[in-house]
Amino acid sequence: MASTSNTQDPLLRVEDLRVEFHTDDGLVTAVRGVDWQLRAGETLGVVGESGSGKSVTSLALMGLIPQPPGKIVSGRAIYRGKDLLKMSSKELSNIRGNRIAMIFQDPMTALNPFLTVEDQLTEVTRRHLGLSAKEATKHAIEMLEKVGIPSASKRVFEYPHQFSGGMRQRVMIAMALSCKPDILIADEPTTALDVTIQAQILELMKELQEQEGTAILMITHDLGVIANIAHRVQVMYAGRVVEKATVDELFQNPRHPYTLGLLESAPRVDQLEAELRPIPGQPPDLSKLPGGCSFRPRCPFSIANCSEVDPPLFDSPSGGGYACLVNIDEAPRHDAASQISEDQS
Amino acid sequence: TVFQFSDLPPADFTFANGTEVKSVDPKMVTGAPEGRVIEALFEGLYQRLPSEEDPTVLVAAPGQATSYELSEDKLTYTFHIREDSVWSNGEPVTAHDWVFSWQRFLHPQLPSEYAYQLWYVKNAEKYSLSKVEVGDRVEIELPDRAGPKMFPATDGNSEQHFPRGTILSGILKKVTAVAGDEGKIFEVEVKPTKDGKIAWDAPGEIKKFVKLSESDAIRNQILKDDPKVQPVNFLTIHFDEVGIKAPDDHTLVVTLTNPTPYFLDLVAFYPMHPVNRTCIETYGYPEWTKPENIVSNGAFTLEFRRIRDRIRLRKNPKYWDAENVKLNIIDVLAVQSDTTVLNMYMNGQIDWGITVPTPALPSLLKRDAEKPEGSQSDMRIAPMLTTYFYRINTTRPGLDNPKVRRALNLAINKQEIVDYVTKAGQIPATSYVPPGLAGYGGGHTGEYDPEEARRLLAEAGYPGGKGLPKVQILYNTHEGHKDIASVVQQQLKKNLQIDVELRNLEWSVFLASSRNLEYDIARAGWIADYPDPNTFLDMFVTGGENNQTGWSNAEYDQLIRDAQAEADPVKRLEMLSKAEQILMDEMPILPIYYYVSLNIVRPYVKNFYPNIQDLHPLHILEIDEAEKARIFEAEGLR
Amino acid sequence: MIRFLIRRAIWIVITLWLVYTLSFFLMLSVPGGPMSGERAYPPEIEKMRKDRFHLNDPWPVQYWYYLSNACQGDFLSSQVLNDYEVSEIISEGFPISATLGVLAMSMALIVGLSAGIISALWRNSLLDVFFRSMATIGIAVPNFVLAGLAIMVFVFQLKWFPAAGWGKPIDMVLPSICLAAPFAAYISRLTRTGMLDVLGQDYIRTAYAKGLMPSTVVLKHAVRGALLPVVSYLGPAVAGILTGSLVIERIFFLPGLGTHFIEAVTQRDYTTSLGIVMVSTALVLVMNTLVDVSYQLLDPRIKLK
Amino acid sequence: MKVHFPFRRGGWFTGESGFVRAVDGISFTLGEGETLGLVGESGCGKSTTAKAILNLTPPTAGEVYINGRRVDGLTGAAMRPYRRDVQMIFQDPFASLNPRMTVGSIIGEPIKIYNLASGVDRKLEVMRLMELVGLNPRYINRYPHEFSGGQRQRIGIARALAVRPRVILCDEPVSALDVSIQAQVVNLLMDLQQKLGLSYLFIAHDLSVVRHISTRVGVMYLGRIVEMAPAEELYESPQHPYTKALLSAIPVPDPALERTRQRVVLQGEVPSPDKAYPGCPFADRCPIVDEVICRSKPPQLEGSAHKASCFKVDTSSL
Amino acid sequence: MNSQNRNFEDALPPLDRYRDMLRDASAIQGVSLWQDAWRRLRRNWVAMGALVFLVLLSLSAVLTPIFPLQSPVEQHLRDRSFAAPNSEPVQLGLAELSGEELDAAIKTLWNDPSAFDEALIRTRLKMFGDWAIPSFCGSDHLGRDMLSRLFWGARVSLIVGVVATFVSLIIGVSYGAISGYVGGHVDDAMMRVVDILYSIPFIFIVIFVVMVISEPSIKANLESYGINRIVAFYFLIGAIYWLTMARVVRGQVISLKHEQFVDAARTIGASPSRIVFVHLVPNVLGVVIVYLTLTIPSVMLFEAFLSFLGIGVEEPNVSWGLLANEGLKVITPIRIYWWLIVFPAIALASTLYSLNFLGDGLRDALDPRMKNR
Ligand SMILES: Nc1ncnc2c1ncn2[C@@H]1O[C@H](COP(=O)(O)OP(=O)(O)OP(=O)(O)O)[C@@H](O)[C@H]1O
Ligand SMILES: Nc1ncnc2c1ncn2[C@@H]1O[C@H](COP(=O)(O)OP(=O)(O)OP(=O)(O)O)[C@@H](O)[C@H]1O
Ligand SMILES: [Mg+2]
Ligand SMILES: [Mg+2]
Repeated sequence: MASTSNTQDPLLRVEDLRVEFHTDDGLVTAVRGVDWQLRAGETLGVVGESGSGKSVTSLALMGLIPQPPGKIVSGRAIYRGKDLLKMSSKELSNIRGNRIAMIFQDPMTALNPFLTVEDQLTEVTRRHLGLSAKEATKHAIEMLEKVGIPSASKRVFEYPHQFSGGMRQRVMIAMALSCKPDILIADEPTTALDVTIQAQILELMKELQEQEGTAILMITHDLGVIANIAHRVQVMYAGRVVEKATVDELFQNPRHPYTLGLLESAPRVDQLEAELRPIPGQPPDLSKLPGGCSFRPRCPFSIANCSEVDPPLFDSPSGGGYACLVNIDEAPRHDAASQISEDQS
Repeated sequence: TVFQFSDLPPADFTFANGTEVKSVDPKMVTGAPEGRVIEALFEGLYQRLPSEEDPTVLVAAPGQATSYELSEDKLTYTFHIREDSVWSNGEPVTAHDWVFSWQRFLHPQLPSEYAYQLWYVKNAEKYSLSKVEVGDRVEIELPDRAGPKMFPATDGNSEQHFPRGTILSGILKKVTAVAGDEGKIFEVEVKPTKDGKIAWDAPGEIKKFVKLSESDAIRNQILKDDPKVQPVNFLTIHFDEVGIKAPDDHTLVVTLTNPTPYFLDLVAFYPMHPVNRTCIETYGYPEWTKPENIVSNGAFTLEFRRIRDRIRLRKNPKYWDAENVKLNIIDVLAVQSDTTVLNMYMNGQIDWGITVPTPALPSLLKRDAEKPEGSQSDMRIAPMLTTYFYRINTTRPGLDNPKVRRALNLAINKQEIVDYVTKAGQIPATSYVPPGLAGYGGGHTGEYDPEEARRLLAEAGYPGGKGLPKVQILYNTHEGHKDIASVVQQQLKKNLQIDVELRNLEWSVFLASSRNLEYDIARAGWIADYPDPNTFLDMFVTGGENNQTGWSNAEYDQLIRDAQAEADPVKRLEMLSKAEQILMDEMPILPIYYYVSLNIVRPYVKNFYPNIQDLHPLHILEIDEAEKARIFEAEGLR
Repeated sequence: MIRFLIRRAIWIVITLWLVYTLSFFLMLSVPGGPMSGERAYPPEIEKMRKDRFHLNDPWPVQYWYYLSNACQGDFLSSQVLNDYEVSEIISEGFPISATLGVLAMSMALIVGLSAGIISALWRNSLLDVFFRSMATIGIAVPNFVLAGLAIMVFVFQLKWFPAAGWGKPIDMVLPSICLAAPFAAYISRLTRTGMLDVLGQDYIRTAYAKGLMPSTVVLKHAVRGALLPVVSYLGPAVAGILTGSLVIERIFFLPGLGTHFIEAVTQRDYTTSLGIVMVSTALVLVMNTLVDVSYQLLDPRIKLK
Repeated sequence: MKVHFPFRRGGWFTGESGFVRAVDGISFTLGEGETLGLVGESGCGKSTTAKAILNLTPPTAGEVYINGRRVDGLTGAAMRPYRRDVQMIFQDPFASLNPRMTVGSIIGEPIKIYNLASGVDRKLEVMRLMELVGLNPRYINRYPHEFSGGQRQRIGIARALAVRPRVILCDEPVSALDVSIQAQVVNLLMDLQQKLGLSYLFIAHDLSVVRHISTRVGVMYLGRIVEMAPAEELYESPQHPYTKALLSAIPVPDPALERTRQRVVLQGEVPSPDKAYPGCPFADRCPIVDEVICRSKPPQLEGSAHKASCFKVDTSSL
Repeated sequence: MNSQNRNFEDALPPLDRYRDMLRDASAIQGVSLWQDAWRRLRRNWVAMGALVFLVLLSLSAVLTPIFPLQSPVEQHLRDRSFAAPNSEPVQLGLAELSGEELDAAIKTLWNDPSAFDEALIRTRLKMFGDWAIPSFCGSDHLGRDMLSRLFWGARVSLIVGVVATFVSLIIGVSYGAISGYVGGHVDDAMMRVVDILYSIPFIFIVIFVVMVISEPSIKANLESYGINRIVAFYFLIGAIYWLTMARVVRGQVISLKHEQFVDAARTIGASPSRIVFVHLVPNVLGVVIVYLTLTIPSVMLFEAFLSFLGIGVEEPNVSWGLLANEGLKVITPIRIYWWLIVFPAIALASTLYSLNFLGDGLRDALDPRMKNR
């Protein structure tokens, strides 16, 4: 992928985003002070474990956090000079689906089963582009053809359940791209799909990005997908960004023990590793975070200081950042595996 | 059309009639609600109207007959039919209408439930019940009826009472019992007809008949054994033999078996009202009763009927006394619930309700009492010729002892029941026949006397109630019956230490149980059919259908029989009094109280008088519009 | 679809026959008959009167006689209201009950749906709490008590409506409200849970993410899904309305099928009660079929078989 | 082996009926201490194969032998001793444990059923198993919902081990787990295999994991095994076009490699098994399809050598 | 077949190692889903209030005879007919009775109490003597104490609700479980039957059936089997309320049947009965309980409805439905004896209200979806 990332002004700048949920089990801080930028035409990948706050971050930008129980405690998300988080719902709805579009993980449930595909596609363009019914339908068919749905002019009048999973995800993409948005947020768009279909969808997204120049925020927990599509990557853990880097940098020279753990624990299809090195322990419970670095209990590099300081994001020489007190290339690695059985509670 | 609202104009007078009338055909019905409607539609020979002197007393007034003569032997009535009376279809009303109507009324194939009211007429009972003897003149109907709705003749009974099939007349020669006495073959010498008259003296042809009402198996057997036997719809005594004759258009001669002092009341009774022959023969039953078909001779015509909602009556302009009929449109509502009746009454939707909910009674009475002096009250309460009583199953051990029965009677505080349960001024009953029948002394039970009751019970061998089997009081499902029964239960328990159980049954089950003597004590009520003690007393003769107590007393039976044959009214009533005293001594029944009529009537309704038979002719009623406006104004009604 | 309807028709016929047979024999096993009156008659008369309705025949004969007539749509004449055929009673009563039922049903739907939707949208708001308490009261109070209280308040205190009777449209207001109340309550509960369920669905989030106005999202995307439980409740609701109208018609003196049925049963009017049972069963069956069909119309995923 | 699920559509009299060919004639053997990986897209019949082996879903046709004894079609008591030898662990760590039983009784249930130990001994045995799979034995009285996904999967493994099986059928044991946890479970499974000499039938759709754990790998497509080979061979030189496409579709966590990788992107969707394909079921999506040759069904694979079920690939040269 | 895998013995440490640990283990008790649900329910104060109310109500229904209430059947025609709520002191008038007379009086005043009730009544007489709670709720047309009738009515109403629901539970659960578990054609046929029954307007049939069982000969027949009318009544109502239960249970069983833990149980060789009773039933129970709390109200309403039609509970038994119906009859525009309708209505409504709230609370507490939200 040609490196289109340059130093132009960011399209979207997120600063100190912090989101809380008031649940039965107590206060859950799902996102704890996240900063990042998204530039036009680039793909920013977000990886992290389940529950690390990836989806919540993106939903917060779209103003889709269910309130209650959720609450955006602080933060700014500057898009074209305006803070998305402070916009009135009217302003926001003019941007949603128009300038910033989103696709979701599960194409099976993200489409309304009661409405035809045509209905769901045209309502976006009619709302944002003010197309007439006829134009909108024509546009919808064009979009479907673009995402590669055969005999689109016929299938557009069918219901979602008549489409297979991969096709539904294409419909979602078509819907998201209908108004030629600046930003496309893709929240694990391929997790629910088979690998062969995943490959199709990823190809499609890359193709469309090249054509339209859309910036993509790609959320996934599959490092392979990141390697395939992203230009820059940030790794999230327990509601924080623990490392950000360009994609090459991240895979070649991970600076955060969690990133390293992720890379070491995933087997690769292209080579046979002697042994997998799992990250010991369990992902943290966000309502009962330990003091200090939240990765410390699972970290093979932890030092005494780790339980006191929650490390800030240090700049890395390559322009990225990482939130760790130790230099993992040099630090000694202790065997955390024996802790497993003791730590579970 | 789903939304179907009627746009009927408002009626002049609306009343709640209790239940839906089962039919407007006088032949088909027995109930009081039906009576109110039929009385308005049809008019009999005589009618019962409030008397001039005392409007609470009903007297027989000329109706369709202007006058009558009674023969010396008190057996033959000759009625003179009004000449100016016409049916609503314009046909004149003649004596033949009665002959037709009463023949239809008695017709053996489907006699009216009330047919027995006409059995005082010579041979009427025989005709009705198809009782024939060898030598009788008989009529036979062949199964060749025609009509708009031809039912197969084997149907036994067609809904098509008239027109009839071919009628043969003849003299019964022989009756052969076959199939072990189950089936009968009738041999009849059928007489020829000459000039529309039957030649009784001419020689006839012997024919054999079997009735279609025999069971199929027997009849088929008979028909197979002897192909000459003819199946017929019915075979009964010839109607010429029945004491109902119309010598000319305006004379009706009725011959009775026994002197019957209340016969005039009977002919004023609604089942005896005439029906129009043309109408019935054109449409048949039930079509003729439809508002668009019906022909009537009363003060009102039937304009509209909606089932279990309303019957709309309209003044009959052809009625002979039409100028004295004040109301133009009357709505008869089939409201069942007391509470609804009162709600509608208070809301100005009805002008007359035939009953009120008991809980509201005291307040209603109080309301009337608080009205200014001299103003008409809403509640019109009057004693009625109706008794509330308990039947006792005299075949049950314990209860078969008259002393026990008397003890039960004395232990019931009837005053308490009328004061606290029925509350409308009902009179505690000390006899079976209610007071109010002129010249009748009647029998008498003792007054409430728990002491005496205990003594009697001990005498009967159950001191302190010990040894007496548990007694069950059976009543049909009704709030009032339940309350009375539970009061009685408590009183018997308190006074005699008798254990009493209550059991309610739904109406028709209740009837079946009483009839089959499947009870210990059962609630009952009897409404006089005519103002004479006989209507109460003749039911307790041995084996009477309405006896239902298993009680039998030869002396009583004899007295009733003698009284029926007695021509002297005074002597007759004495005999009946004596009979009642026997009844009251033996106590197969426990009289509880005499009913009162509980009409609630708006004060602006004129000419509404309470009376012991609770009869309120509609054609004399009148609305005082000014008064009505005033009252509605005062109560804020529309 | 056609095949579904044909299959359904066959089932309806079978069900009707079963119901007919069951009711017929239940009725036969109840002693007392339409002919019993307070006074007893001579046996000859009794027999003649019973013969008219074949009541003296052995039961297979009776059953066959009645069933074969019923199959031709003839329920014969009423055994108590002698002047009428059962079909006349039904055709007079049905429009009245239908009017009442349709009014009550539409009222229940309108009130129930709007209350439910409002409750769900403003969850835990004062309005929601209010609607929910009303709904619980609606479900918890027997409708005859409700009717009695309503008469006191609306008829005698406020003098808005007539106490009872049938004729003008205004007569139907109070009865249909009383009849509708429990159903409105139930529907509002169903709608509320349905709505909350749907609002939590992914596709609603999608709709918001598309930038649609909240009103569009609710009306176009959410309501339809929330309607499904309500639609499937309509079948039982029709049966319930039939049941409820027994009470309401009685209290408000409406000459509908409910009144006729209660009267017919208590008076042992076999023919009429059978006729009405058949009509109501058929009605419920047809309604259930309609519900299934409309379910399919609402939810394209459902294929009827 | 074949497993067909009959289904019916339409009316009583006129309905069409047919079969879901979930598993359509596959054969394989599994040796002592061996791990056979089974991969394929969703719905291709992997789980059904496992269930059929255990007779949870009776196979329509075919035979299952264990230690040379034919066991398919056995039910109830006859099946019991055999069940002890073959156990299964399931995909969903949330759904495969009865939420109303304690961990102790879940793991102890098979012990109870086979009367292997009772009373305190059973508890001790359970604790021993818990320790074996890396769970804290003190949590014997806890309920499944009090454990995380990886731990629950361990509970499932302990339950399977309780009867001392020789074979464990693993139906996607890690696909519901987070990447970081996956490795824990995979390591545990491999560990146990070494210690206890178990054989695995390892089902997954993640080819990377399969490669890591398996000695031999079979690739399934639409109820058939289209290629079967020792793991190394299969990944290094895939023969069947489907295998090739599958392998190339898997993104590798290496951006440099990703940029240069030659990818075979399959067209079309994963087909459904309720249609009967007269010819090669893969023909629709096959990049090297030949209209003529592929019109009939390619042969089923048997034996243990590297073979691909495709007309266009010459397997004899392998 | 050689099934013992010898490798295990080599790999596993000796059992005795764990004996100490076992003691620790018993200190760590997990929280079962039931406890979890109970904890959640306890936090829902509305549902808890409803539960407390219902428990108290049931207790008081069982113990009614021991409360110093007036007789529910004794009439005071003269002095207390339609008496408004008041606090005039009341004596039972049993003070000077003893022996047989007392027995007889108890029989009359409490209308042949069962042995259990009689024991309670005697205890009550010992405890409170002749004193009885005044007519705080007024009295009816026959002067019977409303408060006492409400208490005694609670018994019948609750029993009707509970017994009938129980009957429906038994029929519904077994029917639904069999249908769901066996599946296939059996399931098809069984659900067809349910569909048919669903389409029958039951009220019509019920009215017939009530009449049949009220018929003396049939009633006597039933009584010879120890079934009196009211029991038959419970069964009847239960027998028509099982349909939904059967559907609910069937749906649950079918979905559970395909759950992996059932497959897992089959894999380890659990017998079908073990699968049903150990694995399926406890998991179905939650839904069933929720549904029960919703069935009881509808059954009670149905009883009230039948009482309205005059074919429900019969005197001298009282039920709330019967009382409400009696109350309805005395609201006339001319005079409203409000206490006769208001108190039964409140009793009925608050009970049904509580049951509804409890049902809602239970659903929230038991529904795992709610948990994850
Ligand atoms: N509606 C909500 N109510 C309560 N907590 C929530 C809600 N939505 C998210 N959370 C919490 O916020 C945290 C972050 O969730 P998020 O969905 O962002 O995770 P994720 O990184 O997207 O994980 P996944 O990979 O599983 O999608 C989780 O711990 C979750 O429990
Ligand atoms: N009980 C059943 N009845 C009918 N069809 C079934 C049944 N079980 C499975 N199938 C069908 O058989 C096919 C194979 O299913 P199976 O579960 O074996 O697939 P799989 O390879 O395990 O897929 P996944 O990766 O999604 O688990 C699927 O199309 C499925 O729909
Ligand atoms: Mg997410
Ligand atoms: Mg599977």
